[in-house]
Amino acid sequence: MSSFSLLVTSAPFSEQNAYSAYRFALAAVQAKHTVNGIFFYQSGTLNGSSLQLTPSNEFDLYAAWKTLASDHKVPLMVCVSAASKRGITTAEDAHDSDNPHYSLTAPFESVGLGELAVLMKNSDRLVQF
Amino acid sequence: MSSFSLLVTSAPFSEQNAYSAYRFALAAVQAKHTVNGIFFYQSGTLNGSSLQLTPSNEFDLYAAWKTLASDHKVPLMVCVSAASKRGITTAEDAHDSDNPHYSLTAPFESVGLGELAVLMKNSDRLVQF
Amino acid sequence: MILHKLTTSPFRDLNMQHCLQRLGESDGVLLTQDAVYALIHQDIREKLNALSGKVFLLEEDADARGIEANGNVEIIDYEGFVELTFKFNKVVSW
Amino acid sequence: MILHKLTTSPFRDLNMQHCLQRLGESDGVLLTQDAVYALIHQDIREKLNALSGKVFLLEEDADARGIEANGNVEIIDYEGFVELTFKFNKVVSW
Amino acid sequence: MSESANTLAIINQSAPYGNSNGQESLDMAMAMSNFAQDVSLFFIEDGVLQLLSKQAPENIDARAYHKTFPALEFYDIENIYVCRHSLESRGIKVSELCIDITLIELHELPTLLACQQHVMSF
Amino acid sequence: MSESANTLAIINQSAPYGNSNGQESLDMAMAMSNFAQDVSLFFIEDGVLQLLSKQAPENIDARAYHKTFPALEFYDIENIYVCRHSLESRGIKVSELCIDITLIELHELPTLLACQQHVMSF
Repeated sequence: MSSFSLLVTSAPFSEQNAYSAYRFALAAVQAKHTVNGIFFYQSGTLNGSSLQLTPSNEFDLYAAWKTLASDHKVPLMVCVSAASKRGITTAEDAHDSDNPHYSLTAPFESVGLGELAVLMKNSDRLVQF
Repeated sequence: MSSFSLLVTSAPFSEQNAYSAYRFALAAVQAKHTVNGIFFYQSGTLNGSSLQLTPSNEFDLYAAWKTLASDHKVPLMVCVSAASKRGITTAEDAHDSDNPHYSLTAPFESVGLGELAVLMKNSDRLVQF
Repeated sequence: MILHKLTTSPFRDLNMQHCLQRLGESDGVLLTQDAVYALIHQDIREKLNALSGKVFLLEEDADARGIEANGNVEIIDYEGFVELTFKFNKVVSW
Repeated sequence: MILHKLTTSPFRDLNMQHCLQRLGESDGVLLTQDAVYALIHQDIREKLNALSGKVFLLEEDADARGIEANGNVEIIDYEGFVELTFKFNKVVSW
Repeated sequence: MSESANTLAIINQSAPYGNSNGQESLDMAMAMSNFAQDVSLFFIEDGVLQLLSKQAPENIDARAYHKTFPALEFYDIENIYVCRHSLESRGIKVSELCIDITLIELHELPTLLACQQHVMSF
Repeated sequence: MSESANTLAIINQSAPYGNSNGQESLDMAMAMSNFAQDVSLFFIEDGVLQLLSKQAPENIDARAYHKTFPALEFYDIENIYVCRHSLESRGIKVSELCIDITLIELHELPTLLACQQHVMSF
């Protein structure tokens, strides 16, 4: 079987791209391929916000990402620099900026772009959404 | 003098629209016009995130919105339904959803679309960004 | 008497063409953000030149991108943009 | 051997035209999201029909929008989309 | 024509699903009508695709918001204009749309907008 | 041509400032090069506008990131390809660009991408 990395650069809900990436990742793991990781960059980092309150009549993409991560051990990596300028911040960011609040929690991880380089090195295909 | 309402539907940083709206609003108040309010809808609600950490070498639009509000008494209104699904949540949302964290704080206010109807009724011009 | 505000590049999308197809006789066109690249788009520039006196260019956005006014385009700054909204009856954003 | 993934409507932007101008001989085109509307765009549809056997349509996105396959377009679902990335050497997203 | 007070035109030019414009425009229209705005809807360019009867967005877990269009009359939103040119260039017949609409020509858009107080675009 | 390991092509097709693609693409290119990826940059369509020498983004409080392009050689990013057709259709001369580049024809893009392991697009 083969291995993928996905690069998600679009915001959830406002555009379909992030949802399409989720469907692709799900189809890949169901076909017994390995998804080495999903890397969120640019507006894609907004997928990592734990504060999203999805209306009950809409698809909850945040919950779907979390289920994908736990069921199939797919790492969800959020680019720290792209995220923090968009208000996607970790407990550590909150501490450093004296803000009691933050929005990024597990299973989403805050990482540097170097992690993407590692993902790509070990993947047969990179697909961007 | 005349009065404006602005409708901002675009995310900060990722697109220029929100910045353009800020510049327009500033020019309007400097010319002694009244800006009845700036209404944030769709991805524009992301402008209201108090968690944004702008790098020191980039323009801090969030700080600029706050200064505009305090210097010129311009209301900054964020559509509650468009905001909460995007992770722009208030203390009340946090309480209701048992999440200790939230992202929307004063001077940004969480309001319903009815407030936009009131703004428009009292404004000579509506300009969308 | 509508002011049509454009923000995207005519090399990338068809917004400007869709707008120009529906322009009223007394309407105006304001080029902002990436729409200032209309002035280096041969076909669009010709269409805009035919609208003498009704095309406005936002100076800050044009200067940022290194685009110079040509033809009969009127240059305005943000202050002029604010005033322009009163020369027309309403603003439509494309 | 590049798979070109398209996501936007050819009625709205020029992505698809820019992609088709640069297509390699053994490349393929995958229509996803609003790019499925290419099949009701007369000019683009003709160009795609000339690429017999190299054009793929994502079923879920087409069904959602009520667009039916025509010409020589091959219909695939998400599972087929995953496999398709291995029939080509890499994927370029427009 | 002169403007009437509390009138709002909403121009829809986006295809459904690829982005959230269509759905959030409809939310806006219904809310504004509830708050005493006299709302007219314009569907031009890819916006006409929102009105197709034969859509099945459950395939991509999207809301079937097009099913709400027939209810707009109960929100007192009765002026629904569709660009004939946009339908024709997409090979769409009026009978394929999910509601009764008024066809307009390209040049009628600015004329009809003239009598509106404010305009939004999605 | 066959792919070389750890090669990455980044295609830039967006104009600067209207969105953040250009700036975040450059951040990506420099980071990937730091992490031992062999990065090639392609500028096509509106992407070529990022390379104009005469830009003054301080007018809109945007970062003058085009001033970083001449430093790319110190990041070992030396393959910078620009689409001749895209320059010509915008009336731009090579002498107006802020760095030395290699001109390519439309059909050369797929050929040059063939030897790259992965491709990103901004």
